[in-house]
Amino acid sequence: MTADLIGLIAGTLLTLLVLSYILGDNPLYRLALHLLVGATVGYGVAVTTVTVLQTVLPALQSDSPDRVRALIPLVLGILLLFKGFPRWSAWGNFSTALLVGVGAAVAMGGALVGTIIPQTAAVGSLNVWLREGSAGLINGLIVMIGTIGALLAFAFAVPRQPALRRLWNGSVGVLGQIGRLFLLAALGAAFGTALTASLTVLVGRVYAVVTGIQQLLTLIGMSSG
Amino acid sequence: MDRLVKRILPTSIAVGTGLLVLLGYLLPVPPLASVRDELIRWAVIIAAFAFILGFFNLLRVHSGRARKPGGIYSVILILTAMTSLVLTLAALLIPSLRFLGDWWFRYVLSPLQATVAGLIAFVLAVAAFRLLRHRREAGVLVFLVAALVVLLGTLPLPAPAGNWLANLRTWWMNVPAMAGMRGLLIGVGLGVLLVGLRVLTGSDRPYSD
Amino acid sequence: MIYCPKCGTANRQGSKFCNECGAPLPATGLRCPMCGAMNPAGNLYCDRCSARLIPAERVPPEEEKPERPSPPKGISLPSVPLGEEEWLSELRAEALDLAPEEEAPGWPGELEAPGEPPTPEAAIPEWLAELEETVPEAPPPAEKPTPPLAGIPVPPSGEIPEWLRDVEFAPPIQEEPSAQPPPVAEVDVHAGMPSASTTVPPILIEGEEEILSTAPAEIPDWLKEAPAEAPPEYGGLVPAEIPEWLRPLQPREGVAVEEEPTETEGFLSGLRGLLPIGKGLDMPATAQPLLPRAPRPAAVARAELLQGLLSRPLITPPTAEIREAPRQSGWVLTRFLVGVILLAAILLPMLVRLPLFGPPTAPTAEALFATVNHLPGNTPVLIAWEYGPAESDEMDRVAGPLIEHLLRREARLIVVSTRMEGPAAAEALLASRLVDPSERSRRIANLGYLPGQAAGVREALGNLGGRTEAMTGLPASQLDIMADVHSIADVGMVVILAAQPDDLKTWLEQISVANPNVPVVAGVSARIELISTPYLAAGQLRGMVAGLTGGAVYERQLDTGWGREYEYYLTSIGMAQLAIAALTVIGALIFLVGGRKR
Amino acid sequence: MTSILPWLLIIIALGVLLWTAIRARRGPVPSTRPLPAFDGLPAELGHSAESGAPILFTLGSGAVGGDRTLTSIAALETLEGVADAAVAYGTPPIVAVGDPTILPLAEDIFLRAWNRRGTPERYNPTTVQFIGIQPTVYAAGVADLLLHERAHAHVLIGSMDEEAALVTHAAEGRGIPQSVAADRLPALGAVYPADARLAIGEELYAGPARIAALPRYIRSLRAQDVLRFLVVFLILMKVLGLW
Repeated sequence: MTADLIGLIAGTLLTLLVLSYILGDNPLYRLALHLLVGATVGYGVAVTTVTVLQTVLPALQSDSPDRVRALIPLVLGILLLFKGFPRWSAWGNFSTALLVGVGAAVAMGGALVGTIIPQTAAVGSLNVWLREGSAGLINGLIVMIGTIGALLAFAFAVPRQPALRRLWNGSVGVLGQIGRLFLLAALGAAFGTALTASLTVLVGRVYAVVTGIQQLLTLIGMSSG
Repeated sequence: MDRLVKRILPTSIAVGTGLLVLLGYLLPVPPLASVRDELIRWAVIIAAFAFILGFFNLLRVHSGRARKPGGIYSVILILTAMTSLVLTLAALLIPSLRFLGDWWFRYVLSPLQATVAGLIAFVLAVAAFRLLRHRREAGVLVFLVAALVVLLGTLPLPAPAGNWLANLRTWWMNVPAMAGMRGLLIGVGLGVLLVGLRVLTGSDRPYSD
Repeated sequence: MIYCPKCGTANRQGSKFCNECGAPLPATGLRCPMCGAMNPAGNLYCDRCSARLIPAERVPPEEEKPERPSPPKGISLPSVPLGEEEWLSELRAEALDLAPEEEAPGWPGELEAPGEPPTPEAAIPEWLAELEETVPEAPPPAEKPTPPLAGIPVPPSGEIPEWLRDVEFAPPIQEEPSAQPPPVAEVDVHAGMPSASTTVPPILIEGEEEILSTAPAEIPDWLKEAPAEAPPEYGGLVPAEIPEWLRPLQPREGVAVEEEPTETEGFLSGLRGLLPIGKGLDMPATAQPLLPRAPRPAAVARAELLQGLLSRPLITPPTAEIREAPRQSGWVLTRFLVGVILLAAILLPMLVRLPLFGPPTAPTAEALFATVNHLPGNTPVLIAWEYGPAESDEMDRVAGPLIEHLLRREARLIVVSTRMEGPAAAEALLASRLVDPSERSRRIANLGYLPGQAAGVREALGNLGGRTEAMTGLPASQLDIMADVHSIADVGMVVILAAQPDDLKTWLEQISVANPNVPVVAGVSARIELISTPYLAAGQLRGMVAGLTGGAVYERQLDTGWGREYEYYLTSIGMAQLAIAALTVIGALIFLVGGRKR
Repeated sequence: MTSILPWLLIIIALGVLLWTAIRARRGPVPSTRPLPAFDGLPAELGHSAESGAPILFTLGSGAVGGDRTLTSIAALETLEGVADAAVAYGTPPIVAVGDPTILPLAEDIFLRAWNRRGTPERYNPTTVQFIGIQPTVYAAGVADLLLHERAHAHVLIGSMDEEAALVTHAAEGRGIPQSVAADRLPALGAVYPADARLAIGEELYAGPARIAALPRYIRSLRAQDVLRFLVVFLILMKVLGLW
């Protein structure tokens, strides 16, 4: 009970401190912020450490193949710690190299298999549009033009020969301009959704403060009366 | 030797592992797929060690800042980090002490994190107010309309205006915004693809000189 | 490496046009140290005065390394040969007419006078001037050679006084007299880390005897070779003119003479005291015999002072304060007002009841409710708990009713998360929604945190039984609610609670591979509704609760005690949204009418 | 068809890279369009050297080793593009990273830069700062840096979401000029209204080409453009039912 009471007070107080940023940056907010940074980092280090231990240690105790499989990353991980010392930093290159290599492949795989191809297919899937009849067809066409335009809006190359450049500006350029509008439509929507989502959180916090104070008051009332 | 350690070996590691993992994605047949997952698991374990690096970097930076004016915050940060580390470790390793970690998470970590996340709403509101101050292209109007439609479309306003707005919002989400989003996603995909190729062909070596 | 005169891009040797901006590139080559004529790269003798361009023992760089990336990546710093020759030639020029006034007292003056690499103060204006007329394409510093102190690696060529070279270009220096000085570019690119980390560069000037010993070898050099440039002034440079502070450093007769390199090739062959290109590098070897008798204390004092000046950081940050841009007009005010209005809009509904909004509508949520309603009892349901405290204020109200509904349907909840804080966040909500805590072990298994994104998910889906319960620490296989659940194949339904697009995508992809026919539903943040709807349309998702609105609708259908809270929330959010919409429009009008400030 | 498409894209990309590499020898290459977000950077660097206040780089929280690796790599390469000059001018930037795996890579950039300068001992281990793990916390931490450290300019390049608004807000309040390059929709939506030179989506991946301007970067932009048109072609084929 008391632990929860203290917690309630602490939580409400901290929330208030952070909320004070809305009225302007101030020492109380900074205090809360530094508390937060410290807390999250400590928490994160603890959780990752324990998770790794839980995954690696059993494997280390087990027999040969698993042990090797656990040992290599362990060694590379320890090598990575050399990055902390400029003199020996180079020994960590193996570990960073593996991270970069694997990460690059993961990202590429995701981009190819998960984004480029499915999205491309989705844009041009005529049959899906037709499910919703003529309206669907129109929407589908709009999406297609918008997507192509947005893609071309990013084109980096610019031909240098005047004639070519004129042609380019006439075709790719114009489509790009249209595409840019669609990009902004998406950005605006993203802005709106982000605002809605974070508003929900903000309201939640204000609500938490109000209820917290209410609870405290009732508790005080009980203790006094 | 020097070159070997600093350049050749790392490059071959990066390229080799990268190609293996990529193969695992492009033809996910049993041996390749499992190799891919194994390598990814390694990457996860190595990344965990990076947390230790990060932790010490944080301590170094803030112990340095602690001596400067306003250093009190850095001191607080270091102390909190230590506390959090100890409490969480205790909670995770010793079941009987779990309540400590839970308390810390529930009454300190959660409210703070959530409230900072809530601040985003505020800064976005300020940005919305000043939208036309900085952006003077015609497109900004599209952005403005989009933001308003999405914002008001979620409101359970009384019919008919409510329904009309809600439908408009749905359409906006599924057609114009969708088009822009897809263009963006595909484009980013292409960018990723090419940086990836540079890395996997060893022409970019962020991990060595 | 050729640097584009227009945009400064580093182009590979021999290209005719710039890779970046297509501008034609100058046929760069070596500038003749004697007559200053530009010679095509690879020339051995100057076309105009046929003076030797490249010392006999030095291979022209482009032959050593045909494929060289630009030494200093990025804002490409001046091309090496040009930079070197230019400031050196001007160094010689200055040296001539400035030598006399070295008599003048006052250290700084003396230091800068003999055209030694300008001190930062002298350096900055040069590129600053460039920066002013920066065109987007042109990274300014690319165009002018910046004096070495401003940080351009200058090749270790003999012309620079030895003591200066120690200060400047420590790593490139090679101890072997025979060894050829590597072109700096190469040092930068390859030796970059290795060389420096292995050969610890001499601390700026260790021990003054280095100066004392080396200076005599060098200073006279440029004084003596002056005639080669302009005979008339020779008179002005007789040793008598050597500034008083240099005199103690003057070599004794004989030593210096045998010191002087004698040119063996070219039409200058036989002449002495020519600029010993690259020769100067063998300083350490020749240094020993040169040690003069115990230096006079005065000399030592001066040398130390000289060191002091030289060993100062290359660029002393100017005292200029950062440009603390005047807070844009009314920034603080705007910020404050928006904040107050926002808070007011949020608080109002909590204080007074505003019957402002009709009941929320969310068809997808209703559909999902129906789906869950038909769930047979005791079904194992895998829950991907992809949100932490940062999102829990929204997501708890999205997930809450869904979880409670599942619990009412007597489902067994198996919780996993690829988020570090996921499991803890899950516990918090489950505790609030689970009526009877003693039920927990029979209803819920929290299998904790899955590191490794997609790979972690894949692994977990394949082997749920192999994990451990996060709260009790028991292996999942020993939990009775996991008795018949070993992998995704044994799961009756999957619920994805996602606040980030990637999480939803990852889970859907992995599940569609692992077990395509298990029904998947989702509770998502309003933020990713846009990204989630396509999955719903494609049928990958059987149902979805999106945002607080969806949660409220679900809650109303389920009719738990939480309705009131949702009402508060919705009204507050509604008010806040209206307020922000109004602010946006007002702001737009203000700035449209008022025009851009500043 | 769908299964060979990835290979097709990769092979074509490689082909273009090779072709442009050969072609780069002779004849001009079409220029790439300017990107204000990056093109202003060298000048800012000079001004920062002048004022003695560093530029603050926000590299986002995309873990290296995860599926956001390459965004962070592109950001790092852009940073490397300015590292040499920044080090030469004696005002190395402050680099704020949001994921520990980016930390060693970012530190290496400056180690190397100082080594190239020949003064490795001047490398300062607090140039790169690990701010926090959780994205929102990271953003708030960077915002605090911007508000209370001497920063001449702010460059946000990397993988973030709407929390980026916290950072740009702080920079705006401080009146610090800033460039923002983001590739994720939420971040873009959140920072678009801010007072910043913006690089949208894949423009982020053009950063190295605009800053470091190494031929290989420019070549890969070429390839990117070729693939772009290939994708457009694929879309049209799909519409016509040919795929």
